[in-house]
Parts: sequence; C-alpha cells; structure tokens
Amino acid sequence: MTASAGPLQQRAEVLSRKQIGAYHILTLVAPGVAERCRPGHFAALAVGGPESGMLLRRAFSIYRVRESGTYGGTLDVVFDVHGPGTAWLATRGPHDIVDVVAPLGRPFALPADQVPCVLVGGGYGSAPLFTLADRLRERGCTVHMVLGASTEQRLFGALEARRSAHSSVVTTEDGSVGVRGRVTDVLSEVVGRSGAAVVYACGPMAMLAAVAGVAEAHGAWSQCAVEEAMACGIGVCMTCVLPVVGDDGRTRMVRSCVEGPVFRGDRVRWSDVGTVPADALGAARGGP
Amino acid sequence: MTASAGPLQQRAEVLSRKQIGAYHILTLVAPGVAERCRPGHFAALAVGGPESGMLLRRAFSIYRVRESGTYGGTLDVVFDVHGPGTAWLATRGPHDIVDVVAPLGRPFALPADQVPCVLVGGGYGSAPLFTLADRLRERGCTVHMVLGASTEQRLFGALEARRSAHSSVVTTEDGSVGVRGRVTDVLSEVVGRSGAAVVYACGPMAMLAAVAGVAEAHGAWSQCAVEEAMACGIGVCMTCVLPVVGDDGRTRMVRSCVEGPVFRGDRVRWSDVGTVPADALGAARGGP
Amino acid sequence: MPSPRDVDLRVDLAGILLPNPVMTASGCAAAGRELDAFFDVADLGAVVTKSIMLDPRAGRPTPRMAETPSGMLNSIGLQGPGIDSFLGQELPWLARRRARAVVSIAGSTLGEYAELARRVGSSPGVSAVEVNISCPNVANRGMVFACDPYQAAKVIAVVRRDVPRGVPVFAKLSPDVTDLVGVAEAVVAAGASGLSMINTTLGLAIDPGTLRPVLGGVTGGLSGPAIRPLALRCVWQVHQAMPDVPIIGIGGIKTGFDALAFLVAGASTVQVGTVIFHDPGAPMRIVAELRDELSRRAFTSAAQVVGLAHTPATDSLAATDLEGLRTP
Amino acid sequence: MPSPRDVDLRVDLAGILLPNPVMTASGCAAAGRELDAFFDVADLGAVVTKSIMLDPRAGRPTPRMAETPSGMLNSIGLQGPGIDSFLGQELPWLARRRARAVVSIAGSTLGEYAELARRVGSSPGVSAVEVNISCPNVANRGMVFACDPYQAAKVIAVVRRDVPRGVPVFAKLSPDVTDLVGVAEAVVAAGASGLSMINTTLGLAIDPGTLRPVLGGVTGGLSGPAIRPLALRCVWQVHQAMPDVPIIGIGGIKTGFDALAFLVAGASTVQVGTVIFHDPGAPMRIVAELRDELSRRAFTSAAQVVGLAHTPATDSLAATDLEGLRTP
Ligand SMILES: Cc1cc2nc3c(=O)[nH]c(=O)nc-3n(C[C@H](O)[C@H](O)[C@H](O)COP(=O)(O)OP(=O)(O)OC[C@H]3O[C@@H](n4cnc5c(N)ncnc54)[C@H](O)[C@@H]3O)c2cc1C
Ligand SMILES: Cc1cc2nc3c(=O)[nH]c(=O)nc-3n(C[C@H](O)[C@H](O)[C@H](O)COP(=O)(O)OP(=O)(O)OC[C@H]3O[C@@H](n4cnc5c(N)ncnc54)[C@H](O)[C@@H]3O)c2cc1C
Ligand SMILES: Cc1cc2nc3c(=O)[nH]c(=O)nc-3n(C[C@H](O)[C@H](O)[C@H](O)COP(=O)(O)O)c2cc1C
Ligand SMILES: Cc1cc2nc3c(=O)[nH]c(=O)nc-3n(C[C@H](O)[C@H](O)[C@H](O)COP(=O)(O)O)c2cc1C
Ligand code: FES
Ligand code: FES
Repeated sequence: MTASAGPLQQRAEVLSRKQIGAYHILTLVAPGVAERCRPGHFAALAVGGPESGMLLRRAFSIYRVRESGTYGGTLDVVFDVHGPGTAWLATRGPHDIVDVVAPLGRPFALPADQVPCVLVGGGYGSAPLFTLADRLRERGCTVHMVLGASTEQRLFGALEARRSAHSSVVTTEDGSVGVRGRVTDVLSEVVGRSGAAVVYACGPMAMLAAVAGVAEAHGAWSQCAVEEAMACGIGVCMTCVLPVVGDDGRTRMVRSCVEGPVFRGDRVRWSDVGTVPADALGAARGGP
Repeated sequence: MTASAGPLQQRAEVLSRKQIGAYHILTLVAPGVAERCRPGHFAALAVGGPESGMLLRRAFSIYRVRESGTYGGTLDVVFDVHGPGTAWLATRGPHDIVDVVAPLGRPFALPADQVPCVLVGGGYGSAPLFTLADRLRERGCTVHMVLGASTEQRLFGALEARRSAHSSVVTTEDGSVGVRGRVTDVLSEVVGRSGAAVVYACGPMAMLAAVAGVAEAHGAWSQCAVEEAMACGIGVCMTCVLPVVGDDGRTRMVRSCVEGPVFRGDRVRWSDVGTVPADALGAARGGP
Repeated sequence: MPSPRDVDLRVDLAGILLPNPVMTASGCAAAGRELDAFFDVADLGAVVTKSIMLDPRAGRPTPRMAETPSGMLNSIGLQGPGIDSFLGQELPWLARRRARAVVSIAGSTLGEYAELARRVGSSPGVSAVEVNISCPNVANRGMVFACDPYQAAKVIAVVRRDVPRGVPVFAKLSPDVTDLVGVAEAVVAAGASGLSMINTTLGLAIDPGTLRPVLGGVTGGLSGPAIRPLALRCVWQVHQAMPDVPIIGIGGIKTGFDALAFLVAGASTVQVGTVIFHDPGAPMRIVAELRDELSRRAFTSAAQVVGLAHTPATDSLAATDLEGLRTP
Repeated sequence: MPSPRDVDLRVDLAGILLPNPVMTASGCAAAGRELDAFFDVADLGAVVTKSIMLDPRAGRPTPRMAETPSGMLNSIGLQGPGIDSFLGQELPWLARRRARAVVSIAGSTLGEYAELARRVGSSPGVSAVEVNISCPNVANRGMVFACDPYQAAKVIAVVRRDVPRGVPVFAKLSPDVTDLVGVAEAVVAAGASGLSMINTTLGLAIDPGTLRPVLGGVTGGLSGPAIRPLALRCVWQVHQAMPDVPIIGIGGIKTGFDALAFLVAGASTVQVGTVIFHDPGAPMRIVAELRDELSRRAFTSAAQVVGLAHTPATDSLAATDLEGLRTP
C-alpha cells in the first residue's frame, strides 16, 4: 500500500449481514477505507473462500462507511443474489472473513455551487446515493430522490430517501408501492419542478441512458454510475470498457473501473455500449 | 439408490465438530448409513462447497455410527488437517451441510470362532478399530489394542481403548505417553502373549507392512486397512490400485476402494506398492 | 412454458435412438455396474465403457491421480481385463440390465484396433463403438494416433470395415492438436459416423514433497470443469466446419446447463466423466436438470437446440425472463 | 535450514539479472502503474507490459470476459494506445520508478513486428522484449503465427535483427499446437534468447440468457489456475528437449509453491497473470512465499532448483520433514 489515497486490500471480518426485502446488507470491518471513500466508489470482494473455483472479484457500490467506532472503521454494501458469487456472500455471517479491495473507481463529481440535484436509483442502484445526498446537502444543495424497482421487494432505501432528501418519489413496475411505472416516467417532471442543475444516477444501463437523455433535455448535467462486467476492477485488464466521447470529441473505449464507474451522461455513447463504434480511436482494424 | 446394501449419497447436516488433540471429530446426520455400516467401511466427503475448485471427495474411515436417536442416524469421522480439503472440513460447524457418500469399501472380515485378536492403530488409524472391537467382543473374541503415534497429540482413542479392549498398549515416538517407540516395537510381544489368531491394523502403509510381517511370523491372519489416493472411492476410476496376490497366486492391480480398503496382509505385496510388478497380470506391456 | 415433463429428451445419434442425451464418459464409469448403486443405469442415454484393449493390462504405477484447480490429472494407463473378459462378463451384464452400451476400444497398432472391431462388432448388445485414438502408436515412435490426421484416419478405416453397418463408430478426438478440424475431416472421410470430443488434454503436476512429477506416468490427462471452455470451443469449431456430423460433447460437464451449452454449441449428446467422481449421482441429476433448463426456456425437445448457438440470437429468446436475469 | 532471509532469489534470465524470478504477465498488469498502489513495482523481478501494437487499437466488443471454473476467458483484442504513446508515457514511468521493463510487442504482419522491434529496441529502459506471436497473420489467412513453426520463426528472426544484442528476445508460445517442441526449436534457431510459456489456450463459453457465445469475440483465451497443469506440462516438455534454453513459466500461478513448481519443471523465472485480478498483491506475496518454500526445503537460492524435477528424486529431499507430510 504505497499510495495513501489509493485502494486498500484487506481480509475484512464480517460484522453483520441483514436482509432487507430482496437484498442483503453486508457490513465489513475495513479500517482505513472510510477515510478514503467518496460517494460513488465501489468495493471488490473475493468470493468462495481460499480454494474457490470463482477467481474473479465481485464489484459492489459502497453504500455506507463509518470512520471508526468500536470496530475501527466499517464498510457496507447492498447486494442481490444473482449467481454463485453473491449466493456465497449471502451465507456469510459474523466473524467470517471476506477479502476486500476498496475504495475503487472514480466517484460522483460534486457541483461547485449550491444547486438543486436529482438523484435517481434503480433497484440496489440507490445504495450509493445516500452518502451522496449527505455530501450534497452539506454543500447546501437541494436534494430530490427518485427510486424505482420492479416491485416493492426490490426497492432499496425508500424510507431513507424520505429522510435524506428534500423530496422523494418512488416507482414500481407492478405498482406495489409508489407510482406504477419506471423512474423515467416521473423523472422529467421532477427535474423540471426542481430546476435541477445535476442529475445523478445509478442503476441498469437502459435506465442510465434514459436518465442521461432526460437531463440533457432539461439542460442539466448528468453523472451516471455504470455497471460493466469487470475482471480486475483496478484498471489492468481492459475488460470493462465502454465507448465514451472525450474532451477532444474522439470516442475512446475507456475502462469503467478506473475512469468510471461514474461518467458524464452526455459523454457515454449509450446506444453503442457493447460495441466498438467504427469511429472509436483504434477501431479501424479487426483484432486478434 | 437401487441397491439397499450399497452406499447412500446424501447432503448431511453437521451435528457437531470437536477437537481432540491434533484431530477433529465430525458428526454428520446421515440416516440409513448406520444400518449399512460394518467396521472398516469408509465415507467419502465432498469438500469446499458448491463452487469449490476441489473436485474430488476426501475419504475417511468411519469411526462410529448411531442408528437413530433424535437425529435419525449419525456418522462420525476423525480427521487430521492435512491440506485444503481437510482444512475446509475443520471450519464446518453445526447446521452446515457436507455431501457424503457412505458406507464404502469392504469392511474387516470377522473370525468365525471366538479367538484372541490384536487391533493395531497408527495415528487416526485407530478410528475404525473401536466399533471393530465391539463387534469382536460381541462374538466372544478377546480384544487387545496397540495404538501408536508420533506424539501424544496425535494419538487417538487411548482412553477408549482401555475401555473397549481387554488389554491395551500405547506407543509414541517421542515418548510423550506410553512406550517410546513404534507400535511394531511392542506388537510381537502382544501377539505372542495373547496368542492372537487375527491381527487387525489401520495406519500408514509402512506400519501395515510391518504388522502383516509380525502376524505372519506368529502364524496369525492379518487384516489391514490401506490408504491409497482415491479419485472416485466407488470403483469406477482405477486410481487406487495396489498389487495384491489372488487365490490363484497371480498378482493383480486391485482397487483399494471396492476390493479394499481392508486386505489380507499376506496378500498385499507391500514392498511393491507404488509399482506395477513385472509379474502382475497385464504388466507385460507399457501403457499410454 | 412447457412443463419439464413434456420436454422430449430423445435424441437420434448417428442413427441410434437414445432416451436422453446424457451418457457416461469412458473410463469414468467402468462398465456401469458400480453406478447402479446410485441410479438405474438403464435410464442413461448410454453407458460408454472404459476403453478396452485386446489383452489384460495392469496400467501405470501409482500415484495415478492428482487433484488440480477444478480438475484432475490421471495416468491410469488403460488398466483393464482385456476383451475376452469384457465380452464375457461386463457387456452381458449391461445387456441384462437393458442399458445401452457404447463400447470404447483402444489399441497400440492398427492390427489391434481391427481385431477389437471384429470382436466387438460381432457381439450382441453393442449400440455403438467409440474409438479411443489417444493411444501411442507403437509403429510411429509412440506418437499418439489422434495427433496425426493420417494415422487417426487409418484407425477409423480399419475399425469401420469390421463393425456392422447399423452400429455407428465414433472417433474420440484429442484437443492437443494445431488443426482439430483437419483431424475431424480426416476421420469422417475414413468412415467415422460421428465424433466424441474431447479426450483429456495433457498436463503435469509437481509433488510438494519430492519436487518431482506427482504421477507415476509423469504426465497425465487433465479433465473436469477446468477444461470445459476448451471442450466447448472444440465442439463449436468442428460443428461450425461440419454442421452435419454428429458430435458427442465431453469435458467438465457438471450441470444440466453445462449439457445444454454443449448441445447449443453443436453436440447431439454429451458424456459426463470426472464429475461422477465428485457426485456419483451426477449423470441422472444432469438429465433432470437438462429437462428443466429446456423447459424454462420454452423448448419442447433436446434435439431442437443442437447447434442453436451458431444462429443469430433472436429477441424472443434473449428476452425470455430467466431466473438470474435481473430486472431491478 | 537457511532462514527465508538468506535465500538468494536473484536469477539470471538470458543474461539479464533480476532481483527475483517473479514477473507480471503481459495484459494482466497494464504498464505497472495501477499495481503500484498495492506494492512497489520496482520490487518485482520485472514488469511485462501489455502487448503493444504499432497503432492505437480499440480491441473487441464487450463482453470481453467470462468466468470459468478456476479460470477465465478473455477477448480483449489487444486494446492499446499504440507504440508512440507507449514509448512516450508508459515506458518512461517504469524507468522513473526504477522497475525492470519487459516490453511485449504484437503485430499482424512481419513488417509490423520489425517496425516495433526497431522502435522498442532503440528506446532506453527496456530490459527485454517479449514477442507475442499469438496473433492472426494477415498474410496467411489469419492463421496465428504461433501455430506454425515456420511463421513463428520468421517473426522472431525479424525482431531479433532489430533489437540490440544486449537485450534478450523471448518468444511467447501458444499451447494450442500438436508439436510444441517443434515450435520451440524453430524460434530458438531463429534467434530467440528464451521462451515464454504459455499464452492462453482457446476456449468458449455460452451465455445462459442468450444461449449464444458470451464473448463479443466468440472464442477467447483461457487462463488462470485451471490451465496450470497444462502450462507445467509445456514447460516440462520443452525443458526436457532443450535444457539450456531459458524459459519463463506462465499459467495459473497463484502461490509461491506454484512458482516453485514451474522452476523445478524447468523455468528460470515465472509470470503471474490472471491471479492478479483475484489478488492485486499476488506478485509480491508470491515472492515472499517462494522464499519460504525454498527455505523450508533447505535451498539457498532460486537458481539452484531450476529443472530439478528432471533429476531422480534423492532420499534426502524426499525425507525433508515438510509441514503437510504427516507422521501419524
Ligand atoms: C461498479 C459495479 C457496482 C456494482 N454494485 C452492485 C451493488 O451495489 N449491488 C449488487 O447487488 N450488485 C452490484 N453490482 C453487480 C455485481 O457485481 C454482480 O451482481 C455480481 O458480480 C454477480 O456475481 P455472481 O457470482 O453472483 O453472478 P455470476 O453471474 O455468476 O457472475 C459471473 C461473473 O460475471 C460478473 N458479473 C455478473 N453480473 C454482473 C454485473 N451485473 N455487473 C458486473 N459484473 C457482473 C461477476 O462479477 C463474475 O465475474 C455492481 C457491479 C459493478 C461493476
Ligand atoms: C480409505 C481411506 C481412509 C482414510 N481415513 C482417514 C481418516 O480416518 N482420517 C484422516 O484424517 N484421514 C484419512 N484418510 C486420508 C484422507 O483422505 C486425506 O488426509 C485427505 O484426503 C486429504 O485431503 P486434503 O485436501 O486435506 O489434502 P490434499 O493433500 O490437498 O489432497 C489432495 C488430494 O490428494 C488426496 N489425498 C491426500 N492425502 C491422501 C491420503 N493420505 N490418502 C488418500 N488420499 C489422499 C485427497 O483425497 C485429494 O484428492 C483416509 C484415506 C483413505 C483412502
Ligand atoms: C480417470 C479417467 C480415466 C479415463 N479413461 C479413459 C479411457 O479409458 N478412454 C477414453 O476414451 N477416455 C478416458 N478418459 C477421458 C474421459 O472419457 C473424458 O474424455 C475426459 O475426462 C473429459 O471429460 P470430463 O471432464 O467430463 O472427465 C478418462 C478420464 C479419466 C478422468
Ligand atoms: C485479460 C488478459 C489479457 C491478456 N493480454 C495479453 C497480451 O496482451 N499479450 C500476451 O502475450 N498475453 C496476454 N495475456 C496472456 C497472459 O499474459 C498469460 O500468458 C496467460 O493469461 C496465462 O497466465 P495466467 O494463467 O497467469 O493468466 C492476457 C491474459 C489475460 C487474462
Ligand atoms: S476491470 Fe480490469 S480494467 Fe476495468
Ligand atoms: S478410487 Fe476410483 S476405483 Fe478406487
């Protein structure tokens, strides 16, 4: 660990694991991580134990950190059981050890001025938005939250949103709670009403694309945290790329783990994600 | 499960794991296994959980079984932490699940007559000898036990031996308890004094070879439970072979998982274990 | 969505009809008898027997195995009782149990293969012959038959000649070649009814105690889930080049989804090998899981998915709401 | 027993002196900068940089990876900034940090390899050049250079010509060939100072959602502990055939013992690749563990064990009382 601002790697003890709706909240003892954390950072957890056949770390947005207290600093992630790696995490309990690397990635950029902000979360994508809301409020920004999910079980933090934001709206696709529909169905109204200068978003790619569009239509900035499959999470492997337009107007395939996961919504070529656009730098030639 | 006398495969719940000296005793809830078990049978445990990189089961002698009781039948094994598989087992606790196949192998052959028997165990090799002692005593045999290990910590069941045998002797290589030396240093005396008709043994290969020699010198039968690396434990892979002389005087490479692990000591070609003797059936040709 | 019960698992493999596409792999199920304690072997697609040679063979010295990450190495050296004993004892047992028997044969010379083909071909109760060509060719400085398209084809030609027409002959290929499609084309041209892919890939492990190779045979065959991506690639490449040739997919199959992956990559049936050592009940578990995997994707038969991965993804399929595809 | 401190880890690799035998593998450490957050990259034996091509390259579409049992598949497609940017930014950074840089180069034609060799060869701060020949050869219907001894040798010959004498040139071999020793002999005859073994082996994975290949590039390279036995076998075979040729052992190295296994199989140094993704601190952890593994076996240097597994086991070694060797 030579760079004091960089990520730390540690064998973290599990303090607790709780279930809330469809999700698990895992609290890890990770001294030193809290101090380095900004909203939007993520953590990479090794899964399956020492002889595991699962080689790659799993990435999770950092939900909350505590700087010290009894346990010398903790870190919370919220996760959904998706496949075998998250299934293994869902069997961890107090005193188990989970190897963690954190904080990773580039966090949400905060506005220099006291401006209204809208924070949009899809499913567990709301996890990183609460510390973001805290930071924004500390800076004097007004914070509005829009959280959505397919169903109430998959909605994360609706109550917390009511506490940490000046206004909050909830949507579910099945109408089990809040407005029936998707976050993007209500977003335009919220952005318009609040006069938001920045829209922050975390959730599935299709939602981010839509959010970036709404923000742009209202002349607001957007900051979107993407989720691309990552092999290393630390910038060495080039698996996690997506096409992003640079300051010079050129499209490059950039690494979402170190140049993201948070990107300016107007810079990501959303409809080209999963491809290498023909005008991207270096795209001319086919490759081995 | 078509054959009612064959092995059962089940996801067994851990009832308890206790440490005794260098060893762990793992008790698994395994209904139906007890009824099928004879002394000398072994169990094959899957290790590492569902996504484990450790593909092969680990074999352990069955130490004890209980037919029913509150938990509907249990099975105990005694193990030593040797490598990653046993290290994983040593982290199992109540309610954890371990996939088990048992009982496997060919058990100790019991004498038809009421004869004196000597039971010899090296390290955890004593584990299967206590139920054997019970069966032998039930048949009216006199039972003498000789247990040895490198040091007291690695001696298993010395107290139990005092209870279940008519006489017992303990040896340790460092002299930390009992006679300083190896089981074979005292064995000849015990076999001679007891007039044993059968010597039963379980332990490392070198010990078994020596025991078989002592038994033969005294005109006694010997029944030795060997420990060969096994990939399948059920007779389908041919990894676990050793050279054994058949009734016809021919040496064959026989599977220790289904034709053993218990063999007549005078039939195993101890000094040729690990080789294919030139006079073994089918040895003439080199192989792919 | 069809219920799992309604999924038709029957497959036609080069003219033989199997109740389902799951077979045991040669050398991983002996001749079926031991597995009968865990399930009814007649319920399998077929039992592929351990490669049999003409004479009894003692095999290689121990240690014969080494566990490796998600796999294992073996150097058994084709230990076996020889063809007489096999035809006298093991094959009749399978017939009595009404299990379909695919007999795997192995030789060191063309003459041995021919003799084995005659003996096996004239025996009742043989559904198909699988030719293990991953054996050293004594006439060619011990070079493995499977590594040379010309030698591989010669083996298949002599075997085909002596196996009755109605009994398909499968050539079992090794992945350890530069041009797998070239070998596949050569053996098909020589008369192979289909291809079994893959045999183990050559590996080595070092013993921490002696710092020498673990295996008595120095090198050994690597198998298990570790090699599944390699096996899938082989099936994919050969099916791409020769879409009409029946393929038996083999290598690290552990779950019903793994079996499905081999089918869509181009295999008509699959074999389960090393995973049996981990889970003796695996073959029939995989049959049940395959049924579920097909049903939840709204397929009504196993046959209809063979080679599917070579066609462009349709939206309807991609959109099937699978468990594990999240909508947050 | 020498204390771990007293073990001399220095190795001579084809004339270059390294403080220890542990390097990062190409494509698994970028150009070292990101790993500097986890340890001091100057403490490594060397940093092998991601294969660089002449021009900037955008690589393959995503998904570019799939996890597989104890391994992964990748199809990055050699994304990179091109040689100008590499020589202008990344190489100088390594030099400033006083890390030893082994520069990996990749081309689609002989001309590209030659041009890269000239550019890299004339740059300061290059300890060695590694030639990634697992690239499709546009002049030969896209056949990978490494799969043809003749084409592989031609690449090495043009590179060797333009790299200064004091800078060793390593040819990085693919395991996907019938005759690995043949390729090794060809590239050594063409001037390779040593061999890097192995590159990934070709694999494929199927996506459970679409039932189509997961990877944007359809097939991809399999790496990680799953392929370690295959890599060890390759090192063993080539060292057996050419004991004097320096070998860099690569493939699934996760622990100090794994590194030791490659050394005794015949490698002079090793590279750590995929395991970095699992454990970014792995390369220096492995250095420390290797030191311990040597010391507990009473070795005083890393150099002395190279190729040891090819000599008969001595009793003294076998009897060393290792933890994990039980005396009950
Ligand atoms: C920056 C970032 C932040 C994330 N934050 C969260 C979060 O807060 N909560 C949460 O539940 N999930 C989050 N995810 C997704 C989470 O990483 C995956 O659900 C998890 O890796 C799945 O692992 P698995 O073994 O259960 O599934 P499998 O599908 O078996 O995983 C196989 C491989 O694919 C990768 N993978 C699978 N799904 C995804 C995915 N959606 N995104 C990236 N890689 C994937 C895995 O990492 C693994 O390498 C985040 C992903 C990224 C990249
Ligand atoms: C019939 C039989 C009965 C046994 N009874 C007991 C017992 O009662 N208590 C006990 O502690 N141990 C017993 N063993 C040994 C036990 O199986 C090994 O200690 C265990 O498999 C080691 O696994 P590991 O992952 O810890 O070690 P590793 O060395 O990492 O194992 C790697 C591989 O080698 C095999 N292996 C390693 N050591 C042995 C060995 N000594 N014998 C067979 N295979 C081995 C493992 O099964 C595994 O496949 C018995 C073995 C056999 C064959
Ligand atoms: C212990 C063992 C013995 C084997 N013996 C044979 C054999 O006799 N003939 C043969 O064609 N393949 C043999 N194989 C190879 C398997 O049939 C199969 O092709 C290979 O193991 C890959 O499948 P898997 O990963 O499912 O095991 C053997 C494999 C193992 C592990
Ligand atoms: C994501 C990734 C990218 C790679 N890129 C390169 C590369 O650019 N050049 C190269 O020679 N090898 C490349 N490799 C191969 C590795 O250098 C190494 O040879 C191989 O992965 C086996 O080692 P490992 O199992 O330790 O990863 C790459 C491997 C991976 C996993
Ligand atoms: S995940 Fe490896 S570079 Fe981003
Ligand atoms: S362990 Fe497989 S036959 Fe004995």
